[in-house]
Amino acid sequence: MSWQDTLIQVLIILGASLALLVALLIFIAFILLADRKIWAAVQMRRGPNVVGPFGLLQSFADLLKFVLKEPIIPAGANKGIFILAPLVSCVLALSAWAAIPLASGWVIADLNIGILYIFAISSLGVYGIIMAGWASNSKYPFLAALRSAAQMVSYEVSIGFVIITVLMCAGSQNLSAIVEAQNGRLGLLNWYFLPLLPMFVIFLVSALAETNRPPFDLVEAESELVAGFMVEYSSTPYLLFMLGEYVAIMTMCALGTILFLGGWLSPLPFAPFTWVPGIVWFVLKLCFMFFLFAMAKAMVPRYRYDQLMRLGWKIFLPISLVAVVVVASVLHFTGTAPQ
Amino acid sequence: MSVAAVFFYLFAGVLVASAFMVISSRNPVHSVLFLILCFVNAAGLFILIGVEFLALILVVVYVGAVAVLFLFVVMMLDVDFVELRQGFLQYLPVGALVGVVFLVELILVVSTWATAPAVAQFPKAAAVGGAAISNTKALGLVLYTDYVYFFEASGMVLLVAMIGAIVLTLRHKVNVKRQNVSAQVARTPETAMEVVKVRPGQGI
Amino acid sequence: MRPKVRIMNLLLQDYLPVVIFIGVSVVIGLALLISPFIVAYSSPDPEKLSAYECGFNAFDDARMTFDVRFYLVSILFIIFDLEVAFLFPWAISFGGLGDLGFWSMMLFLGVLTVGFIYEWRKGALEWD
Amino acid sequence: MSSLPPLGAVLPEVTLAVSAIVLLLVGAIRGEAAANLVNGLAIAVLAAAGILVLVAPHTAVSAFGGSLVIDDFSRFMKALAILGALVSLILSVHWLNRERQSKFEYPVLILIATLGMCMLVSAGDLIALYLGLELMSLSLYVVAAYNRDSVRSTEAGLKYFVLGALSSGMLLYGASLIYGFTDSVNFGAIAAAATTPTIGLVFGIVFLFAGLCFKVSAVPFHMWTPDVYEGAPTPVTTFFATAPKVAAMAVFLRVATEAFPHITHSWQQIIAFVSIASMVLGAFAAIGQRNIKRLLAYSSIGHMGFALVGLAAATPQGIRGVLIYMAIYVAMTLGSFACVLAMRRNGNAVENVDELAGLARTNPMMALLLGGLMFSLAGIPPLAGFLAKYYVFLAAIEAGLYGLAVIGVLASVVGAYYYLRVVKIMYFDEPAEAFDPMPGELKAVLGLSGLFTIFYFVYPSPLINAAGVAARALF
Repeated sequence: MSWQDTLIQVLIILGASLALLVALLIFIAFILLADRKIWAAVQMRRGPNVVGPFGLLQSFADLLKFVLKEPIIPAGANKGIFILAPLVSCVLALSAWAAIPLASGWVIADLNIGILYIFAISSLGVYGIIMAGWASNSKYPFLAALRSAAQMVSYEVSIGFVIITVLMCAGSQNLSAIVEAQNGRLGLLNWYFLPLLPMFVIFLVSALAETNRPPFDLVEAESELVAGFMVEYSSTPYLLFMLGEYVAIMTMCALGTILFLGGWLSPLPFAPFTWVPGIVWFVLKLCFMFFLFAMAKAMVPRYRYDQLMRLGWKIFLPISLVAVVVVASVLHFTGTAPQ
Repeated sequence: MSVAAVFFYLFAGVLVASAFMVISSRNPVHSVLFLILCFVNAAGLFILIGVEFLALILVVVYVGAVAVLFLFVVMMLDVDFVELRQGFLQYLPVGALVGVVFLVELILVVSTWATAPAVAQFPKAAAVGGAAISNTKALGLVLYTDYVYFFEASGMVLLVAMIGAIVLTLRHKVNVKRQNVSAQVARTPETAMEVVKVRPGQGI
Repeated sequence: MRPKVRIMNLLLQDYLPVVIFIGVSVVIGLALLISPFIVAYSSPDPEKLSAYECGFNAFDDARMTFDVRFYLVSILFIIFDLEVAFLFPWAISFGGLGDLGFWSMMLFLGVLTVGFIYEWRKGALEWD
Repeated sequence: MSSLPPLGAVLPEVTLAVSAIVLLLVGAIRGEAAANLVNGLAIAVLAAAGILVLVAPHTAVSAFGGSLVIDDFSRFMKALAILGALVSLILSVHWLNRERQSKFEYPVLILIATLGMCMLVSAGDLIALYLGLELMSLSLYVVAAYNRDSVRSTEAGLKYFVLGALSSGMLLYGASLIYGFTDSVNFGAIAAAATTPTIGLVFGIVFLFAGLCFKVSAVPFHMWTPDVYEGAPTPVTTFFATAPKVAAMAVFLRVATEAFPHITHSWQQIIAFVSIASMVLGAFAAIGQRNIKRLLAYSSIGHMGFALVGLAAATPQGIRGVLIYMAIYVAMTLGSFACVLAMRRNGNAVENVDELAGLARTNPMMALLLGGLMFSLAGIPPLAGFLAKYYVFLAAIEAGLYGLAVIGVLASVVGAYYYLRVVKIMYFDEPAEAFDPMPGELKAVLGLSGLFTIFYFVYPSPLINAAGVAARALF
């Protein structure tokens, strides 16, 4: 391969990455709005409705506002880490998307072990919060960092076991292969959410805890910790945290879509539906997953910390561990394990 | 220079530099952060020699779990690190000696590299099964059958780690009210309530 | 040497995009991070720069020692994380492992389940 | 794909592993009240495992693709290690109950450590060696810091852990160098590839041996020994002084003779140096010690030096000498620690050597046996300790290592001073208050060990023959 070829290849990847990131960020702008609108609708309010038609441009106005705010770095903070924390948080969340296939072949890097890559990236998400909590040198962020580290770490184990059950059914760690393994004549009945329904539920709830979403948002529980680890942040550093949080939520939605809802596959495997491009199905499923997240936020009261830990360690961990054994036994003794 | 070589020198250079920063930075939190950088670059080197599974496991386990614990410890322990460093200089000669020994050794090892014929055959071990099969799968095919002894032994090591962690750290607080969820759920109106007829002027 | 070089290139082709993607996201993040320092209005003030408290100055350093339980949770997490790490290669290859591969993992999980029961009974999983 | 390995040959290991897990479960379900039950069961299990080792057929078996080797050598050393673990567990029951430190985790950890020792003794490649070593060490780190309310015990655990982790790192570094230069982890394959001592290989050996020296507490890596012996609860120290030493010494012998038989001269000098340094330091540093546990720590450093003299000879006679030495060392150490455990006054443990003053009058039997043990540790003929030294020095002289033998004899003369000082304190000093009465199991262990060391010379051949058979399995 000559260097010109390499250069062209690099430029193509660069373009694709930029396109994906911009698309993702714009999508998240609307997802943010949707979050607020759903929340408002459940409480019989209108939600943002001033900027643009139906408030559609609200998120862009917010972006502008954040950029024009004064960035404050507290005097007692460790400046380097204080600034680094939001960047780490946001970049880590974004980088998971390099391995997520949006449709057949639509992926920046089709890794052999894509699922492990995403698992690894999501296990790093805790760093942004710990760094912010410590660097702020203030009580509330510090407590929030502690809480969040223990919380994220606790639920990661269950997510790991849930992923294992899917891998056993699919026999591959490649995300595209996992989607293809759910392809069959029965359409949506072939997807893993049906045989692995308890795992899907555990995944959903753990994903809420892993991304610090309500009802597990103890990290920023405003009645106890003001705003948690973000108390001392303002302007775009704060924005980057918010962005990172929502990107992580979308990553979890995408992961759920790929693992349990057949990724880009059409739910009904016959003619008019299979003409629809895969990306459309993927985005629709993503929106469905996020709708579940948003409804959980709107409807479920916040957990207490000991309840949260109990749920993670004493309920989800044993259930998912048993599920690994059950799924393995079924596959092994019926001889249906993928070779 | 190929792309792989560029990345090799990038990862190796950053790895060595951050390893140096781990021991030389004044703030222990910075040390741990540089240690994390070390791990990540080591993972990069793993990818360059073709063992992507180990690379990502390094990230998951060391960066995602072990380093979190390190960070916990150094961030949250209320230790005056400046004071701790006072004793640093008196160990410097010993440390320097060990360092020199390692350096000499590395030079010797590198200089005799070519004289060890076995080393040239090394890649056969790195690529079990060739490119047709992913190396996670290649690992899985031998780890649980041919190397079952080591596998179960590591299970025992993990069990000891669990016991050790609990024996050494777990303390039971007294005077803490704990929630007994099953007892709460099992409550029925019959067990929880008592209907008492109160006559006027008498109380209960 | 042939197979090694091929694998290396294959892997590089897989991972080069990841590196580039991360690079692009760093650029976007940095752009966002730096922009307010350039464009935003700024008037520093000692009150703004002090740590958030309920109307008084902080009594002491915010970093304090805390319950050993947090350490315990993260140690237990490391152990279970390793368990998951051991499960990954098994999960994708166990179709070809036969009975020995299946039962060796069941034994491994059994040993760790005993450890889990031990933790549970000792009350290490309770939070108070 | 390999089928299921032969489980019959590894029955002792399987017994230990399964019963450790079951006992943990019993303890977890029955709670703290189960401590004594679990203790008793663990003692029974160790006895059963020891019997299983002894009655196993005398054939060499290699399981799991050569990772686990069962031969006469491993049988001998396993029996010895299990004996050490068994007796130290018996000795600990009373002490732990008195100090209110009885927990069911303790016997479980001892069982798992013993399992690690068995794996270590039987290790046929570097990976099995490392895993066995870690399984053993990890359990030992925990039991060293077992009394977590005592600053000394936690400090001992921490020191042992930090230095132990460092030594494991060195061992791994050495092992990876050896793997890099020989392209194999199996001892037999390493021996086939390591025909000439390339410099990288020699460095690998140095680092591997450094890690092993730490575990046997031989001199440049002995620093942890006195502190850990002193800080750890005394029953734990008893355990530390016996079983792990045997296991580490066993793997030391096996690696040296099975993996590097063609390049003997390049590691012989290392062993000779370590051996001389340990003997000399053990002899001189013990002189100033007042704490009996520290004294015994330096004593054990010196004894490891003497044992390594046999390895330095690198002949079957030398290895036989080491095996005899280790067997007698274990017997003497268990007896001495039974005395240390019996040093309780008004319910409190005392550890100063001067507390033994006038023991001859307050407890003449204990004084007599302890005196015998001290004479034996010093190597006074015709006691067992003398014969142990005799066989290793003989092997060294036969191998032409005259200097080593001479230094060894000189070091044992110096060492005799502090052992005899203990005897002098017991017999010629003003009597202190009597100790609390000695529990029965301590009496039994002290009696057996004392009688063994004093009357061993009457009928030495069974041990010597067994050691000879075991040593030949390595060549």
